[in-house]
Amino acid sequence: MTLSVRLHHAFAALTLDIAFDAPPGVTVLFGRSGSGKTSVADAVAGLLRPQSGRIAIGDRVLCDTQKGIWVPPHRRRLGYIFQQPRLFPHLSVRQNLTYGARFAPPDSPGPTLDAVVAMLGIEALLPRRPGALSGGEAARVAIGRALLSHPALILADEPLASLDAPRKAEILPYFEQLRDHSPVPVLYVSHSVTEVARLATTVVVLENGRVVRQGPADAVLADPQVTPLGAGEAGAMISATVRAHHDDGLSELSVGGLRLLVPRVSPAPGETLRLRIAAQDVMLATVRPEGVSALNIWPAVVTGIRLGEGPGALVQIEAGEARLLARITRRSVRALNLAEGTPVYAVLKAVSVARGGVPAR
Amino acid sequence: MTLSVRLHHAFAALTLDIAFDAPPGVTVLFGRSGSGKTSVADAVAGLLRPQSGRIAIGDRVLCDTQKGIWVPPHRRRLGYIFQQPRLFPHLSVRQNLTYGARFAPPDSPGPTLDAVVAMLGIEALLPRRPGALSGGEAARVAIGRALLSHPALILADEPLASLDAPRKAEILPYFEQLRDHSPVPVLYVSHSVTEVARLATTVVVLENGRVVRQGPADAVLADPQVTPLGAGEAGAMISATVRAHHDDGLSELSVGGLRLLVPRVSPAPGETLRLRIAAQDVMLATVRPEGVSALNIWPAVVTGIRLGEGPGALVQIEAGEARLLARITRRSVRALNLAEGTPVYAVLKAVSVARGGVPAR
Amino acid sequence: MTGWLGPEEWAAVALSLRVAFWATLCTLPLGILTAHALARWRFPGKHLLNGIVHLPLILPPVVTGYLLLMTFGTRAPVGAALQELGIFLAFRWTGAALAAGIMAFPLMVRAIRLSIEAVDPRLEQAAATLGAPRAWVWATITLPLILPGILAGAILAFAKAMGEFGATITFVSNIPGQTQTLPSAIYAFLQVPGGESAALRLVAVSVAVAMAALILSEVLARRIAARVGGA
Amino acid sequence: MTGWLGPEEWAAVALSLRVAFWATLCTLPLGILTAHALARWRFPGKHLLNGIVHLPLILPPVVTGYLLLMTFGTRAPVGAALQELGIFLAFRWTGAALAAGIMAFPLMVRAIRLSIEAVDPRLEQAAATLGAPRAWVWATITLPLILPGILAGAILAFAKAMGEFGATITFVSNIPGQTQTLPSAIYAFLQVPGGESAALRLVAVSVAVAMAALILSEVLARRIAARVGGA
Amino acid sequence: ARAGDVLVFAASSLKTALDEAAQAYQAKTGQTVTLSYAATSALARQIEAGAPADLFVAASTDWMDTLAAGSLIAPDTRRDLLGNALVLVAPAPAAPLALADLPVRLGSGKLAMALVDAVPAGIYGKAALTSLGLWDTVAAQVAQTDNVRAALALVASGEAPFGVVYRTDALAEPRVATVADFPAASHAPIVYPAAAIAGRDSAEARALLDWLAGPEAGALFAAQGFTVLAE
Ligand SMILES: Nc1ncnc2c1ncn2[C@@H]1O[C@H](COP(=O)(O)OP(=O)(O)OP(=O)(O)O)[C@@H](O)[C@H]1O
Ligand SMILES: Nc1ncnc2c1ncn2[C@@H]1O[C@H](COP(=O)(O)OP(=O)(O)OP(=O)(O)O)[C@@H](O)[C@H]1O
Ligand SMILES: [Mg+2]
Ligand SMILES: [Mg+2]
Repeated sequence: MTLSVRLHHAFAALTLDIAFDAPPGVTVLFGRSGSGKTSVADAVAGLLRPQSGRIAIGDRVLCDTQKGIWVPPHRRRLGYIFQQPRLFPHLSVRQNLTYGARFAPPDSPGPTLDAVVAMLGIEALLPRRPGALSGGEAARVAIGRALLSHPALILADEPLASLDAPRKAEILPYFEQLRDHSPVPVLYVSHSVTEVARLATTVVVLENGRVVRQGPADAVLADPQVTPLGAGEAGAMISATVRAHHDDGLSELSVGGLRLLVPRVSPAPGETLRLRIAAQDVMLATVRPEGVSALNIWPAVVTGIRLGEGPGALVQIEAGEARLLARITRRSVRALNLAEGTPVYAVLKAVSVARGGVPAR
Repeated sequence: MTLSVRLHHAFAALTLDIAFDAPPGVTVLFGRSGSGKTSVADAVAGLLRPQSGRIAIGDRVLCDTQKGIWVPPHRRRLGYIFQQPRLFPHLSVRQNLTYGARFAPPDSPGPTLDAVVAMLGIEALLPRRPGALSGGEAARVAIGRALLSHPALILADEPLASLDAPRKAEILPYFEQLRDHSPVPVLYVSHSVTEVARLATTVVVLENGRVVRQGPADAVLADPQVTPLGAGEAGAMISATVRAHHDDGLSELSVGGLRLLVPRVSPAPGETLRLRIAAQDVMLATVRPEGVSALNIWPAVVTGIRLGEGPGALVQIEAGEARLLARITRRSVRALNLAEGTPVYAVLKAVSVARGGVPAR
Repeated sequence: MTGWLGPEEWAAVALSLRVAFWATLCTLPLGILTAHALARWRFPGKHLLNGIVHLPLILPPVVTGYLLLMTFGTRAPVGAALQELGIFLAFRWTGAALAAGIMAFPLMVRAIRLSIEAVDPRLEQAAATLGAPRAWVWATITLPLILPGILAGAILAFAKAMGEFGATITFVSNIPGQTQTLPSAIYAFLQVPGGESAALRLVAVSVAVAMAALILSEVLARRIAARVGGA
Repeated sequence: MTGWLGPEEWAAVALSLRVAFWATLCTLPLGILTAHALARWRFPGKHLLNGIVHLPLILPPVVTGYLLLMTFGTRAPVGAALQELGIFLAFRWTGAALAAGIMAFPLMVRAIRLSIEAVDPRLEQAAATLGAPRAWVWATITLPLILPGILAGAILAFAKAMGEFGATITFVSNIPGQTQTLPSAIYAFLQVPGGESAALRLVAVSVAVAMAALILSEVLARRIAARVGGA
Repeated sequence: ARAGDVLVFAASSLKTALDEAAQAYQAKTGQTVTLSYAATSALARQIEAGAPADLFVAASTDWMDTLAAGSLIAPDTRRDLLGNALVLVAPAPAAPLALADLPVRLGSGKLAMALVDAVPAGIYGKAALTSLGLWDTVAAQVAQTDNVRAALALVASGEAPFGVVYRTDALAEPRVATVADFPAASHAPIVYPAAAIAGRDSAEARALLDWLAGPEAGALFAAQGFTVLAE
């Protein structure tokens, strides 16, 4: 089911003018602080009534100002993880978590209380009231509360921002699994490129209340034009098929015929998955390196070079069918005499591949 | 001035038992959600009255339960950036920002309103009330409000958690400058290793209300024992001296005699700085690689190998006087026949060195 | 008179308690509804409603008593209709409760309204996104959060009902054992020279009862606050 | 009588306004202080203070008036002492204001107390960490945030003061032009057969004044709410 | 009151009569007369507390006796000014009735009276019914009000089928009819004593008191249904 959002709404200081479609999977709303991400989520949730617009999930219209359709929030069947936790102060953590359960249709698919509590590590908090929870504890309870209402659409507004890295690493796979194995669309607001790269099926980039770029995650993230968002963020998304799982904890993937070794991934042999290869993690060599710790060395050819303002350069290469980005110095471009068409070797450390790695550094 | 904290306080679910000293500079409180970071900051601010303990800045005692000394919060002269913004809803953003100014001693050093507003990019928000600010906007105003009270001690509880990467990149240098050029000690709570690596003079690691590790940032972060905190987080801190700034945007540093090229850093030639080299960004080779884009290839020797549970291994090496960590696969350890004493080459991409890069990925 | 208080006086104490209790209890739902309407809804005539709610405060109690008599008397249309339904007010303790309830109404409404205005609507929104229909949100989120205000409103109303005199005596008069509340009895004693000491005994009883109710409400309020405040 | 209201009646209107205004204004600081103490402080005798505050609600107004007369009468010790200081209360409009203020006090305190209890102490903490001493925090953070409650308390007190009758007439009597407030005048008319229409006119004036005050307070409250609510 | 003005404290049931008399006196002499009406008990207590009244006209003798015992009135000025009679009223129109039939005619209805132990009209009424041998049969059905005017209103509104009120009240209320007169001997004489306050018995006050006891005022009072007692 596709979530389709068209809306226009003028605040005093910002005018929202939004149009995007979120296909099944995880659609990440990406953009700077104040660009309108939360407002879009509010409109989808029915907490902001746009001056004009239309919002629909599949053919279920939630809001159509022209036809005068307005579905109130409680009939939208969504799980909204708010930017601030908004826990109910008078209910215990357990009661907060189960608040939405009674409204979920009895046959609606979704996780159990035990599963969510275990994933979020909040067993010990269940009998407590939210008043004295730590920031991260409250954030986790808020995630659980939204998931346990078994929603037909999940809105997650920076759900992991206040969590530590190990905790993030425990929760992110849940969203991946939602994306891969559940029909529930997820609208996910995030500032973290790692999260975007790991989760996004679709990326919608907002700027000043407008959509400036939207599309499949690979396309948006592989585009060097996205660099303005932050130099460290360039990278490419590639699709890979699992070949085998080796005993030493590595998985062997095939990327358009090329072999890629990465730390163990969950899909079974034969299944495909998406990987993000950060431009910073790709090294180029004109001579095939020998005796190096990097396990993946691919023959490739340079297809484009983009020199930035600073000391860096972004080199686009093609290895087999995969297109990768490599961030190296201008000095190396000169030293290695790189130009369009130069044959090179792309060197990738197995531990650097983002998927299965740890999201935040 | 050194902040010295000794405190004992039992909550229903957690007992704090804390002792650490924060020398001038930035002391980062690091630890998982619910480990007691905010509670420690509250105690230093005077918002939590510990059951027993002593807190002092230099020889100014803020709290000493034995001697019955208790300085109320408003006489502690601190700037507390709370985990949740806590802006005053009835005051404009400008009034929020200037609220503490009148209580600062007239000669107290600190930034001007204009400087803070420019750094935080909140010019347009000044006349507004906080009610309808976005999450990141409110967080920025809260930072400004604390800084503008010209405090003698700054407490920052995850100040950048809800900000986008470019915004973080704009604000982080301000804290670096505080650390390097101001006598004001900063107690900084963060989950982000990038922030910790860039900012920390001292790191205090909390677990379940106890200090499990504390010391200079290089020592704590270079220690492989810190890995439990998250596989992606291993790395080493090294000290480097600036040799020269090259025209192509690279700076040449010297690390114990070895040459290191990195994207331009701000210190002038002759000055020293601290860098973090993530274990993931270090590649090892037994043969000196030729024709590679990596600019930094150091001869080194393996001084330790730690095999983890998974496919990875953490290799400690010494290059000149510098001790680095490299995260590679067990398979490579075997393939390259690495053992203690093996001479290797450490390959570092210039663009991978964290400092000067973009903090969050 | 036997013992400290005579039987008639005990009857007055018991009646006052009954009147105050029922006056508070029965007006509470309407008080909550009115407070909610004034705090949250927008409708034409809101100012009028607000004015009417405050009327018993503004009017001398005697006037309120007369108005009650003219509305709920046996010959008055509303009163007659109620009698058809088996609800008898005139010269009954029920009428005293009605008078006390009406006199206490503005106090109750204000207290509850203030608490409703203090509830963070974002919590109610959160509940709505979880699928809770409005009435359910109200019952499980709003209501528990305004309990301190409801309690404050109820205790104010109870205290007022214990002390109400002018409207009550005008409406249901003073029939010992049936409509003679404590304040009526106290008033009667004060009308005759030398009645002060007898009045004082009743005042003491009145104060003791109200004090007990107040302390009870404070203890309850503290519990509620602790529940909401966390820990 | 000239025109719609006679001069004596106009005097009663003017006096009632003056009494209600000053009663509200002068009790406001004490009301705020008391509310703050009850909401925030812990001290022995808190229950007692709470009880005393509610006393005027519990006691029949005649009793309150009687106690006032016993305390502040020209021959009573306190009243005599105050007279030495040039403060005359008995049988003056100032006494009417005192009576009205005391009767309205519990309503005012409750409203303000509820708002104080609704203030998020974390905001006050934030102000303290910025260096603001307690009194400054109170004046710049707490006070603005409880303004709606203060307004509610003040308007309740004003309305109550406009309608107060029993304690006033008992304490300062019913002297036209000096202590005859609207409710006293209404009462006097209602004591004689045929006085209803005159009473009704005064009731209308009373209601009109109170309504105007109510609407004004609602408008003000909405402004304050908009200021605090954001945008 | 300005020097030379005369301030009269008078029982509220005298309002109509005294207002007219005062107006006439003022028109004739130019002397300003101010009248403060309240319950006799309240006024008496105020005089005890030092009220600035010059003359006191009470509705019963007991409070005047109390003041006299306290030397608060100028003894030589005390006189019984007016008399009144007690009647049985029913909602108009109604046929006359023998008092002995009252219990039967009353049925299960209420007999409206002022407080029978506290307010003069009630005290007289109870005495009269007792001496007629009727009290014990009707006692349980007596609805007492805080003043005789409220009792009259209960009858006028049809709430109570019968009421015991003063003749003056019955005459002025068109909605009630007098159905029986109580024999003057059945109760203590109904008198309205008047006196000047000790120490305030100025020439002006004495002049007014004399005039009130004179034939001119007497005519006005008689027109209202009072018995003029003074010579
Ligand atoms: N007043 C309190 N009463 C009871 N427990 C408390 C109180 N304050 C904090 N705690 C508990 O103490 C623990 C530490 O809380 P604290 O807020 O210091 O954590 P934190 O390290 O800041 O976590 P986070 O990173 O999630 O913000 C938490 O489990 C919290 O629930
Ligand atoms: N109700 C409102 N009235 C006026 N302005 C508003 C309102 N709600 C949001 N805004 C403004 O619209 C802009 C977008 O707000 P929004 O909360 O959607 O930002 P965001 O993208 O979620 O930012 P962040 O990453 O900081 O949370 C902000 O500048 C905000 O101040
Ligand atoms: Mg947001
Ligand atoms: Mg915290």
